[in-house]
Amino acid sequence: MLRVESLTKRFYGLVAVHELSFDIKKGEILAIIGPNGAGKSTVFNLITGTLKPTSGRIYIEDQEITGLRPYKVASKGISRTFQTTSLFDQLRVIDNLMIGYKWRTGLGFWNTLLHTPAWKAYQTEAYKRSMETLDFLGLADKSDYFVPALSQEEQKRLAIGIALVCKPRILLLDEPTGGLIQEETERVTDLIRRVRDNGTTVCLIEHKMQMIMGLVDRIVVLNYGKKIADGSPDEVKSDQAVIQAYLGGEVNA
Amino acid sequence: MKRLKKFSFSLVLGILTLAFFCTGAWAEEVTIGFTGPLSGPGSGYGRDNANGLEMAVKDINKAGGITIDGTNYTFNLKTYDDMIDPTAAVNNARRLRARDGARVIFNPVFNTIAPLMEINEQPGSKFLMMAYSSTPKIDELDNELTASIPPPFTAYVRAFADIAWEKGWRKCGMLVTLGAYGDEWRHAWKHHWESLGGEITADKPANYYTETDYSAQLSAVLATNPDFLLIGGPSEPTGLVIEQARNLGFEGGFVLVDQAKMDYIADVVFDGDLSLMNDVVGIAQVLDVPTPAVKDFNKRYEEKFGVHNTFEAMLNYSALNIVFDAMKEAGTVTDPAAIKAAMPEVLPQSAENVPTPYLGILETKLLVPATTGVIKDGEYAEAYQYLWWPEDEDAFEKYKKMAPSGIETRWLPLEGYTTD
Amino acid sequence: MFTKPIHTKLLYLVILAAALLLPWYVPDAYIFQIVTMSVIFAISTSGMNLILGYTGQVTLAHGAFFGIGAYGVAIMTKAGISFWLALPASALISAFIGLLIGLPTLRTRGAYFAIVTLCFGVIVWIVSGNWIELTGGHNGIFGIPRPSAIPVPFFGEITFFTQTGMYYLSLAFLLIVLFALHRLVYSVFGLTFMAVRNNEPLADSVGINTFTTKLVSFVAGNFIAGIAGGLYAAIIGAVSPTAAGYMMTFNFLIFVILGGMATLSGPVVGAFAIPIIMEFMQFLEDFRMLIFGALLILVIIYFPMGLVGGLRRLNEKVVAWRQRKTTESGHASS
Amino acid sequence: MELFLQQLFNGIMFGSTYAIVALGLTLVMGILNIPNFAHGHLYMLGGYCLFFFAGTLGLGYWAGMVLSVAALGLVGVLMEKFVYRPLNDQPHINAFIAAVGSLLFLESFALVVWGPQGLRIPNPHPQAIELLGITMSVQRLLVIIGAIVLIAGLHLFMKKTIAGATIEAVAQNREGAMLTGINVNRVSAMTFAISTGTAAVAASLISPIFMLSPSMGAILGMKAFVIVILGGMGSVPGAILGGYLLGLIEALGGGYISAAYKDVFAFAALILILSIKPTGLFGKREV
Repeated sequence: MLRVESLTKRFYGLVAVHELSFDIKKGEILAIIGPNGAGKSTVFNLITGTLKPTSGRIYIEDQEITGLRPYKVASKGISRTFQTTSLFDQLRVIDNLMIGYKWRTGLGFWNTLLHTPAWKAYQTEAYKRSMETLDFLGLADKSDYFVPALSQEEQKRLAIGIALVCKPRILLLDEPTGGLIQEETERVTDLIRRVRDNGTTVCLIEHKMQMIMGLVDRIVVLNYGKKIADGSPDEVKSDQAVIQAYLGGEVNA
Repeated sequence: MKRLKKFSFSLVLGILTLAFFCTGAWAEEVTIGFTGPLSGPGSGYGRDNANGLEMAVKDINKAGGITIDGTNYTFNLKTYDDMIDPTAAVNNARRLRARDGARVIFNPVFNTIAPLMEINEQPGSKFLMMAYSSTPKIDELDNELTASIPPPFTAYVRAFADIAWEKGWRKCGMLVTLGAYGDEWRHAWKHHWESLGGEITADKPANYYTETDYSAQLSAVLATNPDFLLIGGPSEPTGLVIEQARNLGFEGGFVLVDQAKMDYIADVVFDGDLSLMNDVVGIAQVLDVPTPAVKDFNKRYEEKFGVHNTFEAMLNYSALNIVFDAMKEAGTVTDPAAIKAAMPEVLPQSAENVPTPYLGILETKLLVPATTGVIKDGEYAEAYQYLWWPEDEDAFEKYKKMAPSGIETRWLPLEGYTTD
Repeated sequence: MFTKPIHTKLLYLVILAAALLLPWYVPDAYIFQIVTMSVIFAISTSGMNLILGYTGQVTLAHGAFFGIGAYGVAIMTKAGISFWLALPASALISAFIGLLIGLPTLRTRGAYFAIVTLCFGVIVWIVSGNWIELTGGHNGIFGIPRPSAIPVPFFGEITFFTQTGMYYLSLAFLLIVLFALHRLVYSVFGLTFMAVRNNEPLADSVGINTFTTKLVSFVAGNFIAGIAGGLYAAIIGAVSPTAAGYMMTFNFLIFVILGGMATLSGPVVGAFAIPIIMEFMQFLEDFRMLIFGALLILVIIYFPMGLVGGLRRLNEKVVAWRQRKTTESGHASS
Repeated sequence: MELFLQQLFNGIMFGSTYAIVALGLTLVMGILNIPNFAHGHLYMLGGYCLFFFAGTLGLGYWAGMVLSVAALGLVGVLMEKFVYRPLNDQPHINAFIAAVGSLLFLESFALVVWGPQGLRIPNPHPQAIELLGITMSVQRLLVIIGAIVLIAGLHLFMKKTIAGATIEAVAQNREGAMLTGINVNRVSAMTFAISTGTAAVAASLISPIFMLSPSMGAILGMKAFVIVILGGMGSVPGAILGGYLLGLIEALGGGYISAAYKDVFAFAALILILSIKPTGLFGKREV
């Protein structure tokens, strides 16, 4: 579904991602793991257009999206979340979601100003879809809350919701459970599973191995910007290169 | 407590009644309005104007005000700051008219005079616009309730050119201020000087309001070897231009546009030292008009305000006196149209009463000589008053008799402004 | 989803009625003048608020666009074009120049954008003072004709020679502008402005073209400034470079910030409150700007959200506190 | 040729003033993130302080200059503490409003105390030197030399002293500096004092050539702002280079280009440059 071909990114001579190729298959949950500084977030930034690759190509269903601006990439059906929970924290919960849905609608300057019938339809549609998503996230009763009034876990869910509201084909999650305790992590994991079950392909970056092992279908392991392993959780767990990269540490944990 | 209040109230009432019967007439206070720049750039100029008005109000009150039909009127001056902002000027004028009851309002900047002339003829809130503005643009606005106080600046253009030509100067380098006034001056001077047969070697304007160093422009202008420089804007920076030109080795003459005052520059910039100001032509120093009225005004003015006396102050002083006389003549202090209509009746003013007597009025222009002076050999050497409105010799002789004596009077009719 | 509580609506209704009936109870021409000017400034300030408050782009060229509108109307009406044509045309010119300037300058952010727009403002100011053939130089353009009368069936016609006529003219435009802004701001489209202000990278990643959003906001804001400028020209009757000067921008900025950024009522409150306070301070004479400067600093320190913003923040805090309380009790019971 | 050399000299002299003023401004803007739009008015106040100490009190030019710098340093400390520090956690635009308030305050303060008419500080060095056919007054030479000395001194201070090092540390990472035990507030106050002090030096050097007026700082302040943004906020070399560049452009241009439009060219160039390089010539690159 999403294909990355020999992607390379250099920052001032420093190679962050080197000749990376992998693909994400429709309907799966893929995890990208690797030690700190392995270039995981950079890969996300390259896919979504936040950074421009030095070389290499990115395709979604055979359509090239290399180097497109982030908002263009989003409109191809690729949504993402950020490592640090990134929300519109000056706005209400429902507003956050409606912003996320906007590009799907024709809510432009003129029809907003003139309140055209199309505007009305779109606006209702955006609201309906946002409420649906809130229901899905379990935040429906908090739609009028301001973001700072939410708990950390709720904020994490909302961040996923913002990415999810526009019904993306692929959802890229950057550490969706970072900073959460065990119980909260499980709830978010459950949410991610339900997202996949609803038909959205998921790709995530995560550190919590235990969570990944139980959740994902496939793992891509990066080290120093290079792919060192690609396979099912069990295959990866027993891969020598991976164990070496982690110094035998976390993988077994 | 309540009784005390009642008591004091009746006491005040009693005193007031007593006062009324003793004077035998109502004493009323009439407000004269002023709005102009009292802070920010141009505030020095604004204050010169307002100070002249303040002197006039003080003097008329000291003389017991004016009496019309048995009613005695005294005056007070209300000044508001508009920072040359049209919005503020209109607000101030509305306030002066509506709150303070002013029927006569002074303003010294064309940018604010123009919007005021949009509202001074509105029914129900009419006022007489006393405009201290020398630009002929003011004549483009058709407005009955306006009188302009200074001579049109073109009168000075003619007068200064007359003297410069007489001195044998031919090549002129120009370094005048930017701005409405400077632009008009430059244009008019260029036109006139070239029509006389003179030459403009360079025209490098500079913004006198925002800049302090003119050596760049000066170096460029002086490289063309002019006989004299036409310079000027506000007095202080004009002084700096003279200093910097002399420092660059320039030994020719200067003609100062009428905004810059040579005596002010000499005193404020050069601390009274005239050595750098040789061959300067411009508006005469205040004391070049050798009448007792000027001497007296000058002395009292500098005592009262602690700043240098200027023609702005004296012209405003004299103009306000026209208003007082016209009120008396018209028999009203509230009808601006009647006051304006009475002005020709009270002119000319006498040189004994006011420092710069007005000799007549031509539609909206109050007629006053353009007084021009020259500094030579370290002293104020020559001074002339130019009459710019007499249309023929007879008229000139007539007005010459009215004008202050003791200073050479010249005739230089100005096209479009002549009368008998 | 974007509705206001009933008591707020009532308050607005009362204010609207008070505004419409003003000519019947205004004490004198002086107050009338200040109010009318405040209405015009409120229009312009609302436009600035769209750019600065809602979209978070600190524009310091607003006075310039106000000036472009003012000169536009002045030049066109002097050339004999009807005011009713000249006003929208000038606003469009203002918006178009905004587009041309926005295209390169909106690439910069924060303080850089502020200074670039300030520079543009200064350029407009200088050009308006020196392009004598077009703008009349520093003398400006004066004797601008009043708007021609509008014929009304069965009623005669509405004229614009009196203060009342001028007032209603400006008020009508203020209401139209506020109505339009209300539609924009309280909509999904309007949310994108706030999204850009609040979190540009996130907005970008959820499919919002942040550059276009900023540009639309900038152009629309400048269109509004152009309208206000055009009205100013017609009402003051003379336009000089002051109308395009950076002090005009600073005034608008002060109105927006002290009134309350990113609220529709804030700029209006600011545009009314500050000039009125300034007029009250006239008695201070020489000390007026001294005290005003100090006051400005104090107010910005103690009311950083402005007048309306302060009230709103208070309201939000109460709401958030209530929400948290219900959340907590909800947790406790489950 | 002589004309060109004369203009070059004028440009360097004026560029020196711009460089010092912009230098002070770039310190507070880059290091403290304070858009101190009132910087030009502090320069104006420096000039009036010199007038007060050297003229009114008659203490002489050099003593007056030292006292003026000290007085302005104190004003800087007070301003940082009472105006800008309370605004630390608020949006920059609020600090900008406070700056506008400050400049209104300072300008009317000068107006109330010293009046609107121009004031003259007696020129301590009225002599002139002729060299290569150009005229240089001693005071103008002094401006150029003074600027060089000040820039060199400031450079040594920043690089060789601990106080200077702490300023750099705060500039690079405010939170980090706080964690290592640097008193950030004190550094802020010190930076501000240096910034206002340099403005007083500039005013003291140049005001004997010109006249003092309450609004003399407005345009200079704006130009300094433009220089700082052009050079990149917080960039010291950017400010110095930008200052000299603007001085030279104005002097050489003032003789040749239209005086009315010369600022238009300068500001248009800035818009153009920032459109291409959105963080200035020497600015930190955005990540």
